[in-house]
Amino acid sequence: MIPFQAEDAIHMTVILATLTPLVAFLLIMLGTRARKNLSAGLSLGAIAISFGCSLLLLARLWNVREPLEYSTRWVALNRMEIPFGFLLDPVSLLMLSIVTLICLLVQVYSLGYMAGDPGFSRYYAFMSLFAWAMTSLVLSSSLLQLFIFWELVGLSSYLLIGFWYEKFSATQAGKKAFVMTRAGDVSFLLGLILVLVHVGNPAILEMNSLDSAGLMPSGILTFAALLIFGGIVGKSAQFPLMTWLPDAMEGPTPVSALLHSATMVAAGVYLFARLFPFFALSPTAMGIFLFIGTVSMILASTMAMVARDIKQVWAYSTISQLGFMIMGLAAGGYFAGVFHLTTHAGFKALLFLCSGVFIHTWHTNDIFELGKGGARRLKIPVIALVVAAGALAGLPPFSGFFSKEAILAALALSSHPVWLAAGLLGVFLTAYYAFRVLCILLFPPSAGEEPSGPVGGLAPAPKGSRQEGSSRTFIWPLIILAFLTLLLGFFQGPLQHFLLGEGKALLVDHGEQAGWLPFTALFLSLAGVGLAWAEFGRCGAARLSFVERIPFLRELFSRRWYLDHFYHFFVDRIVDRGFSKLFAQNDNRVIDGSIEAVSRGTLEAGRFLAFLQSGMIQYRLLVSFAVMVLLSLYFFYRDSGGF
Amino acid sequence: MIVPFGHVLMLAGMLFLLGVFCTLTRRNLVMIILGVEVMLNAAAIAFVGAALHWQSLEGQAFVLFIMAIAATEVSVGLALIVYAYRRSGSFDPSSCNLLR
Amino acid sequence: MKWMLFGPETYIFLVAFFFLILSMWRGPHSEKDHVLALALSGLGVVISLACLGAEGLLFAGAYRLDLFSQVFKVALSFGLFLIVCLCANVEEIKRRYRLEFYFFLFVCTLAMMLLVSAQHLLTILLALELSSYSLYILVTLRRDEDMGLEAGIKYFLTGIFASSIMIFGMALLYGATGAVYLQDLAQVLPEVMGTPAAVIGLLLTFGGFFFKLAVYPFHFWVADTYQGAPDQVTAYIATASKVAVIAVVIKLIAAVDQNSTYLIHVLAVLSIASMTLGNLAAMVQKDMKRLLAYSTIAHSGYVLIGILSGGTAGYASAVFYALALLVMKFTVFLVVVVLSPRGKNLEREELAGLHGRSPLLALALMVSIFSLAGIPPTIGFMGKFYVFMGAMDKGLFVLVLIAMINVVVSLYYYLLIIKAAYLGHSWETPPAVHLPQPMRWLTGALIATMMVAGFYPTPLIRLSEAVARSLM
Amino acid sequence: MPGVEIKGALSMQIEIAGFPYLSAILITCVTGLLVILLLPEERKGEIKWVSAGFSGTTLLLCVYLFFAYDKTRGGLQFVEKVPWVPSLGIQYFNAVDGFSLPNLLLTGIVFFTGVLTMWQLQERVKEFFALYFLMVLGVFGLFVSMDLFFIFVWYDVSLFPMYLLIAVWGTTRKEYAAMKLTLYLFAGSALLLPGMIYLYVHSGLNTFDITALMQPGTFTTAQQKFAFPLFYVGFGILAGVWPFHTWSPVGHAAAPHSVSMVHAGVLMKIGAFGVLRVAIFLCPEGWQYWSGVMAFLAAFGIIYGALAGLRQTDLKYVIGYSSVSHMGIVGLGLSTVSVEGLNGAVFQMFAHGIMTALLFSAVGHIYDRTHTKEIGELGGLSRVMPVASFYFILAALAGMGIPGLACFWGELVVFIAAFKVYPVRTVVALLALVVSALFMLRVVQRTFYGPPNERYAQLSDVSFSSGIPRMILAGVLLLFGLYPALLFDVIETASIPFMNGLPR
Repeated sequence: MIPFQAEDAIHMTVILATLTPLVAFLLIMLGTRARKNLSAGLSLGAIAISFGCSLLLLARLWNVREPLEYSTRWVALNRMEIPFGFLLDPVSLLMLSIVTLICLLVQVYSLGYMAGDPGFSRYYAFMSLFAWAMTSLVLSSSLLQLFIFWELVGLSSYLLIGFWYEKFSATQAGKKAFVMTRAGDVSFLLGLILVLVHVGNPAILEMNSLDSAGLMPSGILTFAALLIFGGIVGKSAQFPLMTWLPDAMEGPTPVSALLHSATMVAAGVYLFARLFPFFALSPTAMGIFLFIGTVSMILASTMAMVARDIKQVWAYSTISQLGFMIMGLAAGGYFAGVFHLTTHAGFKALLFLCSGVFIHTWHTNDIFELGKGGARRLKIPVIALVVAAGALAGLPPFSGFFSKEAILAALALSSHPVWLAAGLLGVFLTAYYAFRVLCILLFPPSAGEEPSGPVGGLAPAPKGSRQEGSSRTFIWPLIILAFLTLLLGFFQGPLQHFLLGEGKALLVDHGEQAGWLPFTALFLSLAGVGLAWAEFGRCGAARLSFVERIPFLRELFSRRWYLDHFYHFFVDRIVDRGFSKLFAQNDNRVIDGSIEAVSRGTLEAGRFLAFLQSGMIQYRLLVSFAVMVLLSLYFFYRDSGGF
Repeated sequence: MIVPFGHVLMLAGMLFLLGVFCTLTRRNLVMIILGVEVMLNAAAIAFVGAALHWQSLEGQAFVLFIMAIAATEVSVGLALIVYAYRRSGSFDPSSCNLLR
Repeated sequence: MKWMLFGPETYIFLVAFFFLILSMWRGPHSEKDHVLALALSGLGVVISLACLGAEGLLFAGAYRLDLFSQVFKVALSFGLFLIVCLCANVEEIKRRYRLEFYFFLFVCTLAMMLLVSAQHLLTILLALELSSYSLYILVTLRRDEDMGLEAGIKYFLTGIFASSIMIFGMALLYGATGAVYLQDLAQVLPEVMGTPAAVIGLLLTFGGFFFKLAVYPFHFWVADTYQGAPDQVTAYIATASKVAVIAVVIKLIAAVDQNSTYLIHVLAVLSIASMTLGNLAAMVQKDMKRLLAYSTIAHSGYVLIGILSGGTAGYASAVFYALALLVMKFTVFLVVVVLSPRGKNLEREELAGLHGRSPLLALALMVSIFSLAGIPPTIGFMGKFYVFMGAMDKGLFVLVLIAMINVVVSLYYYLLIIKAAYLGHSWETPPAVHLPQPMRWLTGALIATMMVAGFYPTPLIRLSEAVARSLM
Repeated sequence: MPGVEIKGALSMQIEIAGFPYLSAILITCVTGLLVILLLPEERKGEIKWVSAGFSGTTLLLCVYLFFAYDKTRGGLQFVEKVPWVPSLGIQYFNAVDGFSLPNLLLTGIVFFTGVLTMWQLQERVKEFFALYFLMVLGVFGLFVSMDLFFIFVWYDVSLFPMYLLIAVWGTTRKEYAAMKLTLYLFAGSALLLPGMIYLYVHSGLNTFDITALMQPGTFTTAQQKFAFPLFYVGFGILAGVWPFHTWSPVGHAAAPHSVSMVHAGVLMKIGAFGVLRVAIFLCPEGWQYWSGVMAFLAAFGIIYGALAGLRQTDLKYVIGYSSVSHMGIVGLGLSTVSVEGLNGAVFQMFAHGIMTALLFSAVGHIYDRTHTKEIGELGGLSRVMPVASFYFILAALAGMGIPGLACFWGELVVFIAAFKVYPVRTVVALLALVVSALFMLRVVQRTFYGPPNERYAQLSDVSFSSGIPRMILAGVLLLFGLYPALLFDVIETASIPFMNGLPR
């Protein structure tokens, strides 16, 4: 470990990168809440500095192979030391750049999107808080520190989802998001404690250095890995803790773009990548991760197929893509997972931001209404949307194509072909639902042709708002992201080199890629696109998906496989009306009741005794005498050996 | 001593119990005081017997004082009872039930 | 010279005699009489204090003067003085009896003083009877004749019954041992402790004292008598009279207690019965004096714990407790006397709004009540603590535990009093209580005594220990 | 026989090192009390300023002590020893160590902020502050005392003013609550006193000096096993140990705000501290013997409090149950028989004290404005009083264990320590984290979020001056959340030597 040295330029840069958003947050909270422009300026400036620093770091350390670690003692307890520090290695640097970049873009975008909101300053404060927590999370050098920022990220997510706190559904969604991720976090904490108890100091590098295998029995190791994975499940909204993410779309759209698609939810996958060598020690655990990733991906895709809310579609898609990444990682494709994480951050943020433009313009989330409203007239957002959807569907030359291929290649090498089949199915479904949305938006039915759309179409948006919709703060982030989506795929080679280094292949040998795989995948994507076109795009299409023709499936999918019903049942019936009621009543009836009974009994006894006292004189004398006699008798009893 | 001390005690004890019995059972304030007088006399007999047993005069002195006490008791007690009778017109102890 | 040793008794006797003469000489004159009694009783305190160091034997050893007796004499004369302080306006006693009232008060105090010094069974008996008879009459003096009379009759009947039992017990004791001096008894008793006559005699003898102490099963008179007697008389019974009786019980038990487990068992049972009964019955009382009566029974139970623990520590704790009781009981009665409506008893609910009517009295009530409840830092807590220490030293853990549970139970009704004083809002707000300046000072001094002696009890504990040692 | 002669060679002489800061704290309280008593009732403003002045002085003294304590030396410092009742072995023995110091600081903070929180009080001001000072005097005394007798005395001194404080100035079912609370807590002391005297008698040392009594070998194992539960239950009642916790929600709900603050913030700590200082110090073997039961009760209390809190509809009840849950964490820490456990427990005492004081302070503000604590009647307060809401939400977040706020560290360290010893019980307790998040957020959502209620539309927010107490508390919460080492370093000066001194 290198101790802190003030003159260390890299170190200063790191501190600058993480701390400036915190400073911005504190300044806004303490001083500038009333002055909106200043708040936004502070926040933007901070994140810009942060982004600059991260680029600087990326450039400086592009060729440095050894991870750099800085840490200092923060809390030292008897046998436990909690260090605070930064770990700079390719994954964290890459992630840092993604996070700061998207943060910056989204904050710029928000300038327009959130303009006029009464909580404008608060919004930027929370954004800064998130930026601080996320960057610190990414750079954490120890698992405990990571956990701390993990929680803080969750907090900022809660605050941002419930940003419009007067809206019931928003606060409800925030609560749900926090509690569900909390459930995952508790599992994470348990795993952390387990590691801590056995290994001692949960520095990430040490955990990854494979010595932990020696320190922990393999059973415990698997158990710890699974528990930590619980945190990932919660944060990345994987099965079974997936339903909070669609609800989280109640937050402002830029928040969804930033937190709930590109960065925060990806933190789970990031943690997976971060601890990849550690997880890889337990094949059993990896198998389970693969399963959970697959289930999440398929489930979420099916849900996306029937959703009408544009943000919901992208939310399901996020879950599904995160599941896809986890599949890749769990199958051993370290690079594939991280690469998809990178590309996904770009195109998913783009998808949300584009949708945000539509939503901001027409004030509705319903894709059919947006389509009818004339979404296709907004040229730049539509083009960006097409680019992003193409990436999502895995069409070349967009970035998604390359990363998906990488993951599929990794899956192809996994133990069982079923995973690959599932992956391919996922590719098909993804392409289908992505283009379903696109087709609905771009090819609205002409009048009278609407079979199942909502009654009473939307009035065309006023000119002014459309003007606003294409204002610069909206457009530039879109353009930048679209270019990124276009280009990122071609940087696969350098990235792979950066992440893995030479001769450091992690588990999967990428040389033996099956030749038929890319073509199959591409074919499936195109099939999905074609199906979407056939059902929604072409003239005179029924605008009814094949799923919706089967009532059972439609119900199942649109009700999220009844997961929410289960949770509702669980919370309402078992926790609320079960244990909680039981305990509350236990307090009232059993504990307090018995105390009440004792006190009442005492009081009654007192009443009875007092009544006895008021007897006639001679009874009293009798009692006195009788007691004396009894006491004398006790003497004889005792004397005769009674005691 | 002709009569054994034990017999004297026995007599005293029986007399005492009789006094107690009278005190506890007779529903008449005067009889209660009488019962107590009997108890006192039982004590006096026991003292006399004990004085003889130990060949000391202190027991006799006790008896004298017990007589004095008994006299006081009767005077004070009767004063109270007569007063009470004048107010309530009864000697019944159960009429004393104002305080509770 | 020896007559100087007899100083306080002689003085009190002369004062009593003076009041007797005065009652025949002229009619009552309320205020003058009170000032006179106040001055004379105050002088009594001074004389008792002057005779504090007296030691010796009088009347052929039937009367013993030592630190023990002299301290209690000071306490008694002080108690008398305090009671006389309350007698500025004895509404409940007819004017024409006021002088007799003082006469009996002084006679009773004289008897008590004799009691604490008496060493001969006969002296003890006579002193006890003398004090009892004075009290029988004092109780009956109440203006509300039905109440006073009934209280008097009940007190009297229970009293004579108990005293005849005691006399019979003394006869048995005398028969079994042949000893009448306490010091002789102490020597002879161990040999005959196994015989029924001695043990039963002892038990029955204690009966008379238990009656005075208000210990179960001779406690029945307490509630009625307290309720029916004039407030000042009740206060006297509860404070000065109790102190003397505690002293004599300590003395008796110190003389006869030869670590007999039987005696300890009996005392423990009576102690538990007294506290439990007293505390439980007190919970449902509405009349303040009746409530305090039951609380007295409970306190007698606590004192018994100290007495039965034995040893210097045990007796010292009992002495401490007696002195503490004197102060705290008196303070409560001071409040009760001041607040009592004319000719009637004070109900608990009538305390309502006291904090507004007289903050000082409310504070005095609160401190004394907390002291009675045994909550630190008051003298009452220290007393309980001290008593429990002695008991624990004897290994009586369960007894201490039961006593503590009783303390919690008692807290309930004590808190109700405080609640009434501090919370209750009476419908028509009674006028503010006017307290003369000297009474204010007295009240303040009492509060200070209870707090200071509770927080820094060392001098008082030293005194109690010295007293207890002089007994052994 | 006690009281006859002094056995052993215990030094019974005056021993005061330097300026008696600890007595100065107590004397400040007493002086404040007397000054308040002497001021006439009508001069409410002066009474408040006097209270603020004296409580501020104690706070400064506490802060000074906290930083003046020599961490490298550790052990007992600022010792003041004066023989009090020599024949009974009672000493006026004050000292602080790493365990009491955080609590002392906590008391100072909560005391001062509590006075400021009650600034709006108009009814019977003089009596209120007099009783309040008396209560806090007891708390201070207990934390600094090293003499068993005085610990008991201070314990009761801190409790009995509570009756009037709740019964006179309280709100919901105040008389019932006051009576219940007082009897409950004194029932605890009914176990303490016998236990205390039991130890005194069996030590044979004729002293109540804890440092003398805690020497190994003073008590046999059987005696320790016997005495420990007495103290554990006796003090545990005050610490809200399940199943003796039901006084806590009722009492907290009924008490006036600053009393709730002191009560939940400090008095419950007295209970836990008593368990530590008396039960654990004097009966370490009993501690080890009973620790499993302690852990069970604590773990169950944690989840129980959280779940039972879920159904409450009164803001203060909710906080009361959360206190039960949080104090369970302290209990869990104490039950681990390890340095970490003690560290975490003491840290959690401090953190919970500040947090819950902040919660009550915020609720106090809301109640003063809206005159209701029913969650159902509130709603949308964020719009009307953003600052007040902010403080409440901050404290609620601390209660959920969000990192960056002090409670997180206490919980984390306790859970880590407990997991090593009682994995299953810890897992059960950890589930409560989810539940407590659920119920805290539920309260926040229903009270502060949602459309603003017209009834409260024209209510004023916290002004700067009346926000001071909350600002202090929030600041402390953040300070120790961001730099917990400040506190942990102090605690460790006590916990490590103590655990090292234990016979294993």
